[in-house]
Amino acid sequence: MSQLSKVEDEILSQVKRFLKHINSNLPEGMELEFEGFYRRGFFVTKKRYALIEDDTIVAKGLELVRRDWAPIAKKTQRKVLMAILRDGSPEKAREIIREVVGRIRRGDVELDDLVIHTQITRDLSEYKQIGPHVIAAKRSLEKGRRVERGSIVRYIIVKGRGPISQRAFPVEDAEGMGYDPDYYIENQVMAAVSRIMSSLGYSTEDMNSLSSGERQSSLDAFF
Amino acid sequence: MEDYRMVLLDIDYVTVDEVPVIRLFGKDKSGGNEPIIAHDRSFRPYIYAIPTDLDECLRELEELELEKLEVKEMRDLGRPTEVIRIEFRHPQDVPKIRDRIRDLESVRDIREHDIPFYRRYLIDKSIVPMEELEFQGVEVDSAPSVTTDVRTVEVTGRVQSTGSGAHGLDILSFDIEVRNPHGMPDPEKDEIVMIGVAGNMGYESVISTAGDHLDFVEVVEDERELLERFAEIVIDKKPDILVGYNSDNFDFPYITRRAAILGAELDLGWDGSKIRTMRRGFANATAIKGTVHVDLYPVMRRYMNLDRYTLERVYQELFGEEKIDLPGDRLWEYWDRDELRDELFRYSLDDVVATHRIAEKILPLNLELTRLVGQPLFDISRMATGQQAEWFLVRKAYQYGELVPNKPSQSDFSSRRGRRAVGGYVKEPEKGLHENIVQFDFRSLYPSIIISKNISPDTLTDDEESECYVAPEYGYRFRKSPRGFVPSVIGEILSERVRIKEEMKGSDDPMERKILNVQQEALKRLANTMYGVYGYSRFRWYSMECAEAITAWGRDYIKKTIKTAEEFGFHTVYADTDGFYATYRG
Amino acid sequence: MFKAELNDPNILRTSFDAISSIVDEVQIQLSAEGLRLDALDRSHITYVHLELKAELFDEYVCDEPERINVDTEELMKVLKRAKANDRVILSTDEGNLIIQFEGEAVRTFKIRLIDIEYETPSPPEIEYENEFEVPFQLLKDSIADIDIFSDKITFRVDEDRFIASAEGEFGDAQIEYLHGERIDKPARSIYSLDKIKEMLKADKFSETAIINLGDDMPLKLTLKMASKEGELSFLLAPRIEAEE
Amino acid sequence: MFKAELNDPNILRTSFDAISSIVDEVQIQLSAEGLRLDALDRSHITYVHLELKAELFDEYVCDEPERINVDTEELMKVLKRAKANDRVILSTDEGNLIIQFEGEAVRTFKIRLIDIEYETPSPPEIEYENEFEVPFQLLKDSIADIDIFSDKITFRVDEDRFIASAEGEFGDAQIEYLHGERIDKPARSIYSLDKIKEMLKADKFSETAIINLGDDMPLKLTLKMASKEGELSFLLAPRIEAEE
Amino acid sequence: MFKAELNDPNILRTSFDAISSIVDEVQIQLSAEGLRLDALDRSHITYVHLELKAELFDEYVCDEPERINVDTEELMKVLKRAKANDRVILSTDEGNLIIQFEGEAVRTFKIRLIDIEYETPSPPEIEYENEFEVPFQLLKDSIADIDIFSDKITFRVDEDRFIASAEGEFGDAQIEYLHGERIDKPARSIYSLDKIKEMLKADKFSETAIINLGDDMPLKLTLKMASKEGELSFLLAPRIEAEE
Ligand SMILES: [Mg+2]
Ligand SMILES: [Mg+2]
Repeated sequence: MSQLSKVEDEILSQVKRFLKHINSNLPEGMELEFEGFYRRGFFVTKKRYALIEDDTIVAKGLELVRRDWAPIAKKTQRKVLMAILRDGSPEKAREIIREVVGRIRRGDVELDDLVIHTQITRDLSEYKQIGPHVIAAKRSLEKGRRVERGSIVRYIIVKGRGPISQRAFPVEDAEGMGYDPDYYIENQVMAAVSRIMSSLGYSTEDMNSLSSGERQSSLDAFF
Repeated sequence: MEDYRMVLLDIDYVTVDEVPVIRLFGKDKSGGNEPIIAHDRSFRPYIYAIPTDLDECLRELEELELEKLEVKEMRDLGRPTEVIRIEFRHPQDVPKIRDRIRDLESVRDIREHDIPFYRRYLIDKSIVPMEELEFQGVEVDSAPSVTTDVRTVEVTGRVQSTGSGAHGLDILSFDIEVRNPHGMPDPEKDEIVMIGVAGNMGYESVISTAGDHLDFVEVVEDERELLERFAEIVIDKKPDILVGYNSDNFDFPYITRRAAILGAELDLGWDGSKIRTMRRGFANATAIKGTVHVDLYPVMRRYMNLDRYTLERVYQELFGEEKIDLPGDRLWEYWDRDELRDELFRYSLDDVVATHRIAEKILPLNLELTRLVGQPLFDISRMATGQQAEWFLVRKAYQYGELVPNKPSQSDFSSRRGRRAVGGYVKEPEKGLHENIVQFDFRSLYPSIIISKNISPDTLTDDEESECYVAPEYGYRFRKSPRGFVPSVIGEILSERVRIKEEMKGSDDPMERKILNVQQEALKRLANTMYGVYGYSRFRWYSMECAEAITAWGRDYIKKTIKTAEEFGFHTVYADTDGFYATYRG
Repeated sequence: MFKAELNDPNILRTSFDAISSIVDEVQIQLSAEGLRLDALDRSHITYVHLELKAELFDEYVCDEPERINVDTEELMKVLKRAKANDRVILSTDEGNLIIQFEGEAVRTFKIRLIDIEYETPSPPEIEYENEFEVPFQLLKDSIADIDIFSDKITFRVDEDRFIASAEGEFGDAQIEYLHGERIDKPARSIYSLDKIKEMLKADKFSETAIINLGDDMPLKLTLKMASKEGELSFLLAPRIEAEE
Repeated sequence: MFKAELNDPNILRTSFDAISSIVDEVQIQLSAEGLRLDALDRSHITYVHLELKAELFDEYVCDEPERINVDTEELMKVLKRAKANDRVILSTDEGNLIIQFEGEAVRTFKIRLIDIEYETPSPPEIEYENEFEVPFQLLKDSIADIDIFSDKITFRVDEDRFIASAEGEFGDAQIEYLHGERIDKPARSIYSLDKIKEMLKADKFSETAIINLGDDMPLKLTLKMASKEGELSFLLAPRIEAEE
Repeated sequence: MFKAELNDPNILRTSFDAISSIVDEVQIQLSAEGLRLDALDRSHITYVHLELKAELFDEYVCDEPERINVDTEELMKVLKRAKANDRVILSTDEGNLIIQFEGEAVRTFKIRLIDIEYETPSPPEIEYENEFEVPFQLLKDSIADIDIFSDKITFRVDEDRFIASAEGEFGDAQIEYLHGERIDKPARSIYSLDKIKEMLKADKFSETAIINLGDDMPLKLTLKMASKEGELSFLLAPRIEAEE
């Protein structure tokens, strides 16, 4: 930690030196300002980046939070960002993804981590777009539970054929039903992390091999 | 003869015995919040003529029997110019005669011929709406149509601002619900079943012909009575500001039409006048004399960047919570079915409460812009930011003795539209993970470029002998002195903002700090708008040369800064217009 | 002081065409013996090694060893500007790699060198039990054949044949070639098709490719100039099938 | 058991290039007489018929009739992989059409057959009063000429000339060709330019095209192999102009 | 009445290829002496002048002067349809420019003329102190060389050499050519690379380009037909650098 502070101190003193030099040559009223120091960061394109300041992640345009993500997607994304930004290890990020994908495939994830929360904002009969949360809410109604405008529906996507919407079940009814690994891997975990990984140079193919469970090895094992 | 004080809410003019009379609508906030209409008969409209031959011009103008001629020394894009100030008897004379004046052999051009009379008054008197005015006057009997609690005062002395801004304004929001079982609401056949009203005056209610078991519902006999009750509330409460959401294009036109069909009287104006809806470009604008009507929908479109601007969406964005939503095309079913109607009542009340909350949050900034730009809140809330900046400059031009350029002709406008200045410098980010990243930003890059390089249409020159700042890439030359008009104005704005921020730091009063913060925010918005105006096709001070020079210098400064940063060991990984991120490489 | 002249720019172009699709930046080591480059791609899947001996060049001077870091994309842009009859001259100055083409006109390009910490990778130590040669063009054709059905390719070698194959959702493809070499131990491994495509951009380096293959081991592909004065080789990590 | 061998893969390629731009899936009927295909595009505007006789093939075995349904896009991907000197061998197994190219290497492709109900369309019975021949390339050029101004083309034939023309917003185009044939009854009709483009992809099938034309009738375009061992023909519905 | 015939359509095509990338619409002046065109691009950066003398044409009739306004994009679409051995015939009728290609078939195109007020620009009066000739292809190559590093190009000429150069963020490029002409006063100026690219599309007009250059003055580029019967020239405004 003291080593880290030393680097930061050196950089910040150089920042001070640089700003003093540059501002002494700028016209009156114009000033270049120091806006922040970040231990690590990556940029995807303009207006899309993530930086870490202490243990706080500053992110822009990366769709880091979507209300229909399950806890396992949010947690994995958070861990991936920390592996990259705090630990400086994209390789560790890949291992995190591989490990989560493996647990999902083995049926090794608790239901609480797979629950998707969505709020019902209108009468169920008024939804034109019948999404999974609407199907799950209707199933709750059929079971006698009260569902009205403002209710939070908690559902999971179970195994089976057919559209995802049709496989949305209230979590209260899902005990014993198997969740759909492909849905949680592709639509939740990989959706949450793939943009981040691609910004670090991992190709679509690299990410596909992670989610398929088939592994593209690296040469590291052969050195 | 008495001294009067009132917060100026709105302004217009009427004609009495062929004389234009400026009407100032205000409330005595220091006293009993009494509404006052002040009449000022002393003001006359005028325009400027730029002569080719001064004496010949005066001679030709004499023959037109104008009210008054006066030679003045002014500046036209910085150059000293003798102009003739031509005063008219009545504002309606201006459009009739100005073309004849322009066509005179001895007249090179006419200026400031299209400034509305009431705006001219605000500019020349240096008063601004939503500030307290003081003047001497004589109270006279109000005309019979004026509502009984409104006092009418004839101004006898000078009208001036006390410098005190209005706070704690009375706000009332309203919203109508229509029963339309067959498609889009049609005022010819679909009735209004509810009008909700809510405000900071301790009033939250839904007026309807049903719902008497609900404590917030006020029951009336029929739709006509519903409309008249709404009018009664507005007249009785006399809010300073009446707000709606999409009320310019829907609620007020609908109410007006239904009232006409039903024979209901809707004389909401302080002077007994009716609701009046005018066309403004592609939109409508609905005015009520004395009560400032603000439609929050266009305000929110300007203020926020959202995918949709429904009331529900805006409310969620501002307050982080969802409000009640019902499907608009099926509201009539809620009205027709007893078991659903209560929900409709709650929805209607929720609409006006939400509208009021939005108003409380967003109006302070608009009030501050009203004071800055100096035009009525009714107009400011419907103006694009570029228009706000332009009217601000018109006011400043008067103070500086600078002639206001004319708006572009249709052909000028068309040829300008195709051109666009090159934007800021962007260095595409380097992919991958970077360590030890430093972020640098220029503070007010473009405004300070305008000021430091004296970028203005009046300083732009072809003169190779002048001492000039020369723009990179394009080679445009801007004289180093004197200070250009726009740079001077922006400089004032930035200085004032710094002063206010210092004052904020020194204040212990939370309310004062809040007020000062809104003020500096308004100045910031105005300054940010100002540097873009050179590129607006319709702008009076449009100058593609100035717009291109600003961004060219912007690119030059950030590129040079990045290069210097390299010498200090900072490698830029991403840059965008006025800032960059760099890693330190020692 | 470094200076190297060559009558034929194609060698440089074909080498760096492959290298630039694998790595963004490389360190080139200049010495009296010649020009050398070792690089590992960002994801550590492909390793590339290039060696161009001093004898390859018509004129070669390097009086003290030097390491230069170059952006491969910029380098390729310049090399693509060479004409068939141009003489190409490489040199360095403070901060630039200089490439000059002498033909009808003298065209000089300076590429900014990159100031980065660069740790040269060492090649992994791998023992292979078999080695065989295939025409380079056949390898390229096999990749294009398999590309229509799959994004991965299985390479197999047995005592008689080298086989490239793939199975996809819409079809299968298989290419068999009689290699006529001694293979002691049959081998089979799966590789990413995209990664192999990157390697096979070096098609003017040599007419044949030497392949070393082992069960689930990296693919080693070696291109040697007929004159022995240059060598370009690649290592590609295998794809490991999931346990079922 | 079905097996067909051919020294020249181009015939297959050029035929299916046109067919695949007209229909996504086709049923191919395999019999002792040869290979036959009839297909109607999704919007029922273009009809295509292909016949390749057993005699066309160097070796042809089909001991019992068979119908296979093939995705034309996948088939084209494979046929494009043929080399000039490859010998091509077609066969079927349970669930696949197998295409093998024998050259320097043996390259085997299996295309999944589609399991669908398929009703073979019958060609409409149309009597034409005239028939003439034009060079295939001239037809292609006419389409490209008209393409710059219009998306539809008018074909006319009279006793001396075949004329292709169009009028557009920015200009007009007209191509006249002296056909030197007997035309009993002049004819005129309008067709979609895009649809004709699809048909004209079969440009290696024959050097000339036989055209049958009638007033507001479908265009019939027939390509016959010089050897008579194969025929590819199209019917294209006219565009009917609205009554003015 | 206007009619002009030419055995070689390439002259027209190469001229208008350059012109159409500079201006959207041109006015062509037809007279007994020939065909003439002067145009200034929308942003007033590039001026183009074309002159094709009556003698250039195999047959030329213009019994009274005429001015036609043509959309250059539409004109280019038609000219691109010419074949190598076509004879091209230009004429006008009420509202159209007619272009006919006679070859295996007769192909007639009518391009709508534009009804606009058009003020023909006059060329600026510029005195140059020097003039030299360079191979056209060398100029094109220089542009492509500089394009990899910069979007602007510096042209310099001194007593021995013509030099094209640029400095970019990632590298520099410089092309030197010994012109072997008398240059009284060295000159240097900077131009937009994109604008020069537009001019250099006329590469079949002449094998060499005549260049006039002056310090921070417009570039004048002139292409003369070997037969003297046609001339195509351009003026390009310089880019002015800011004082440092
Ligand atoms: Mg509403
Ligand atoms: Mg409502």
